[in-house]
Amino acid sequence: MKTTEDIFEILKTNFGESILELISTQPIEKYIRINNFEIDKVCLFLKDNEDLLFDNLMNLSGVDDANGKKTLSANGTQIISGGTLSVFYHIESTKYRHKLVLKTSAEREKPDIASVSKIWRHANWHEREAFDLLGINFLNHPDLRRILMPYDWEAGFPLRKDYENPEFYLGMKVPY
Amino acid sequence: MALKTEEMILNMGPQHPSTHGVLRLELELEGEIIVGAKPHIGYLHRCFEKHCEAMNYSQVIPYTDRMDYLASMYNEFGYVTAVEKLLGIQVPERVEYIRVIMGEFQRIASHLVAIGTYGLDIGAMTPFLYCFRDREKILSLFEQTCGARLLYNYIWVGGLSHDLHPDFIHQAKEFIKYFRPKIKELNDLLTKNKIFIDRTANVGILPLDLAINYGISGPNLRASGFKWDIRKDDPYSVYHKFDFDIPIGQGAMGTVGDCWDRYYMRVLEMEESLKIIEQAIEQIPEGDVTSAIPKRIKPAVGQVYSRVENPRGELGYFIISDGTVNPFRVKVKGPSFVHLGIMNELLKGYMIADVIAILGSIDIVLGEVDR
Amino acid sequence: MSLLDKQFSDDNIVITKVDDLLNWSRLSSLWQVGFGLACCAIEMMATSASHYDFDRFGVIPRPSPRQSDVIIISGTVTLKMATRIKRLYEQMPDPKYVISMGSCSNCGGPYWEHGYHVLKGVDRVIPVDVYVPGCPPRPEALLEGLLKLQEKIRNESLVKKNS
Amino acid sequence: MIYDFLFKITDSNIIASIIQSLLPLFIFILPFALFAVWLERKVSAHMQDRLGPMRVGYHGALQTIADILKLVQKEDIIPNEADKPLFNIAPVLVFIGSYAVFAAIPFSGAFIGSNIDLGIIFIIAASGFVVAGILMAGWASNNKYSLLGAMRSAAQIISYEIPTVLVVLTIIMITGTTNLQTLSEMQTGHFWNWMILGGPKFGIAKFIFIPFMIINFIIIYISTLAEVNRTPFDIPEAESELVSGYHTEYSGMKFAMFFLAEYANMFAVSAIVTALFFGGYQSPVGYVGNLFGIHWLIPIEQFFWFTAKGIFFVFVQMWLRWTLPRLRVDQLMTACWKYLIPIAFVNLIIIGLITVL
Repeated sequence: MKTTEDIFEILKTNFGESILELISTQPIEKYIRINNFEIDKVCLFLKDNEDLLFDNLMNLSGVDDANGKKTLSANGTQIISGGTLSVFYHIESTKYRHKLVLKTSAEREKPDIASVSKIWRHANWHEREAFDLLGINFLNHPDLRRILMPYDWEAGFPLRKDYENPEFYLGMKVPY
Repeated sequence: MALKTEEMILNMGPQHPSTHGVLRLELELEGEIIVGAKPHIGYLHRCFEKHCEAMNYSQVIPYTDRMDYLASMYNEFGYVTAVEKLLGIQVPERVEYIRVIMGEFQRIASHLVAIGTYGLDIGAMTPFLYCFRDREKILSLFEQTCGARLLYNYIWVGGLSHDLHPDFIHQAKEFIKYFRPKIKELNDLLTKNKIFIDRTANVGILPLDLAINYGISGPNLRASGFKWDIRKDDPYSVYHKFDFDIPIGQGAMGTVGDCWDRYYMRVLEMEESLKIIEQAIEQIPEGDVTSAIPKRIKPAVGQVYSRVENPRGELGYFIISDGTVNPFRVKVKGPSFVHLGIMNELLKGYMIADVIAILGSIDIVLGEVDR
Repeated sequence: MSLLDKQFSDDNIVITKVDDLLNWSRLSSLWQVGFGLACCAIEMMATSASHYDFDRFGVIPRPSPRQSDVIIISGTVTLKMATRIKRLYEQMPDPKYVISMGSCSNCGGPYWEHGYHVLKGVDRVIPVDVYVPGCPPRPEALLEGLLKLQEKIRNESLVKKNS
Repeated sequence: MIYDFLFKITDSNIIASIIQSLLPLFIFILPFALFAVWLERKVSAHMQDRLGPMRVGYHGALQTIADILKLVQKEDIIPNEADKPLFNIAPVLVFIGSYAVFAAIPFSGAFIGSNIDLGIIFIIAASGFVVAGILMAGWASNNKYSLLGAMRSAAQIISYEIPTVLVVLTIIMITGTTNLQTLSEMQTGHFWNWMILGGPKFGIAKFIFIPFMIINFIIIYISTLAEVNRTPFDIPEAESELVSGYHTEYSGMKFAMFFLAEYANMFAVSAIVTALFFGGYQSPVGYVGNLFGIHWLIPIEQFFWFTAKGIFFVFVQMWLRWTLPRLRVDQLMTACWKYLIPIAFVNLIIIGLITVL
């Protein structure tokens, strides 16, 4: 059973620069921020290290941080430019019973994040979902397609805060 | 010269009698043998997460109901647990007890549907109707308590919408007395049936290491032989006060982790749920169930991941609050979504008839897969 | 208007009797497509199970749309599913009927505002005969919907009036 | 008897035989199929704590009539991609196949559609028609589920013909006849003369036969169950796997033909089992007609006993259907080739030896 601080120290000694910071100011959950291109290596280490054994990915969720510059377009809709899209990883060890939260962020304009789908297999679908709804591009993902929305959906990524719904899809009226 | 043969692509669903809703499976067949399977989901994507961002915390509860519509009570339970953690409030003990009782009744109801439809998939019609008959009794209990049969909006943040009605305890006891022999009847009719065993034993074997790597949880993980139940291993609510067993797969009819084991886990879990309900209605304290409901839910900036043991497995809510009355982001980790991801691995090498058996034994609810 | 049409346009006793017989046969054997979408599908299953017993009215689920007369749209219709539902409806042989079960398929239900992937009402793709309100409708409500559909069929006629 | 009567009226043997061969269709098969569908729904409902059809007629007695009337009204869809001639012929062929069987079934001493000497062999041959029809339906529909269903069905029916024929052979060896009427006449008297209890000849051999006959009966009942695609062998139309198998694409009247053929078939195989093992149309306890000397009553009584026995076996089929799950296709083949056929063979040899001795 290790605390987040212990694990942060272990990661810091092993990966150095890739481990950005430990956020412990927020209530309830502390998390470690990690470089978006190194996240797969860090995760592999966390899973295979004898003392850590994080074998269970509880949840992987993409988030639109909406921290960019907000402007209004001509027809009154909000446009966000700049800022980041993030992914949270909640992992735990079924042997040692410790839990850890990781966060990694990428530029909104070029959201590339290394995929962990080879480490925990069901991350495959979670990442597809994050791609589908938020447009986060997972590098080295084996099968990055839309999963919930139709394959021919062209109106963008619905969970982004500045998403606008189209009027029609295949001739069917979408708004109420 | 060898004869060149071609694989046949068979589309199962979205409208198919046994895909349990609107799942579409693309099967590659060689004769009747499956060489590949691709699930296509999203036919019931109802934009739950978008709705959460537009509603306030208590308005989200009805939407959680509609996610896993066979275990609505438990979805609410999981959601309010997460929000209460975020708010840092304590709820009265009576409320926790009632939540546990309702949750366990819901678990029985959900397992009854799982077992019944599984029988239907294998070809036995009658157990399905018997299961629905018994489920109807649980639903009438729910209905008397909160007025709805399927989607309740009963468990609120900090409390409940209504207290138990005066006759509830008596009726619950009656139900337990009625239901115990019915489990035995079900075992005689289906579980121990030779044809049923032939169809399900040694089919769809899920090894433990693969199961953990794929994030399988709940009865499916336990059937693979791993004693892991969030009610015991990461306790929430008042589950630590009850004495119950966690059944794990023994491979009694074939190999550990086959369809029969997964099916039988659910039968055994119904017994355990009955035990929990019995203890809970003995111990339930008096009190007010609405006193701790906050007037306005406005958590501080922060985030929480909270999980409960849903009838199907680990149901997790990840909520980020930005300090306003609406959640900034709610992500649901639904067990069915995760479980469906393993289909390709599990189906290879089996026959078409086994697809039904395997899919049924995984027990998915499409509402939760697609959300 | 041809002679034949003219002769049939008034309430001929033979025509009405034949009408009654044919309508009776159609309304008392409405086979449904065994097809569920979402939450309402569970209530639909409960309706055909022991307690409520759809079979009393002659309704049995058929797995193939080719052999069924009524399709019960039981649940939220998403944009991805809408094209399939339309196709399913087209596969059914005439005369065919549609019961829209639940708020979601009537008008989008609770998803009407923010449901970017929800079709707000199945009547945007296929014609609906009977709307059953509720979220989800109780089995009794679905039975009532079926009775309403039977009433509608009872008043149908071989001969088109006012045409 | 009836043929003579018809011949007397019409004075033409062609018309007489046509009318005679059409009689079972109208006085028996169609009413029976209607009745059986209703019975099935009622039986299933009462097994499942339900009521079943209640609204049309007394306890839904007119339900099937409404169903058929409705099916007649339905649009007849022929899929664009289907092979049209085959698609149209298939249901007719299936219907003919199951109807032709009735020609040789002895309903009573006075009435048998066609009293051919090779009766039982004819029945087995005619039921082979059904396979061709099903294969045609599956192929012509141009639907993958139909094709899979048809393939399964063909494999299943052909495999299960073998144990059926082996059992029939043992009966032929004992009785020395293939004429069903002769066979039924042999089992006259009381129920201890039935083949299941060792046949009419009294002696030591009769008692040795009994266990083998019971095994034979079980084999033929199981394999006929498979031949008419009933649970636990309803794999070709397995609802939860193949939608509805070979008739997935059929609608309206063509579907009704499959539907009626299925129920007609159910009675046909029950009739075979009855004729071979349970005394055919013979009463188990003697006739009221004999008691009071009213001889014209006897054929009617015989008809009653035959249908009663047949419907009893149909009921058992329904009972099984609503109780048992369904087998998988390879398990089905295993059951046939590894168990039923060897057992039937051994039975055949032993009974052969006993009859020779």
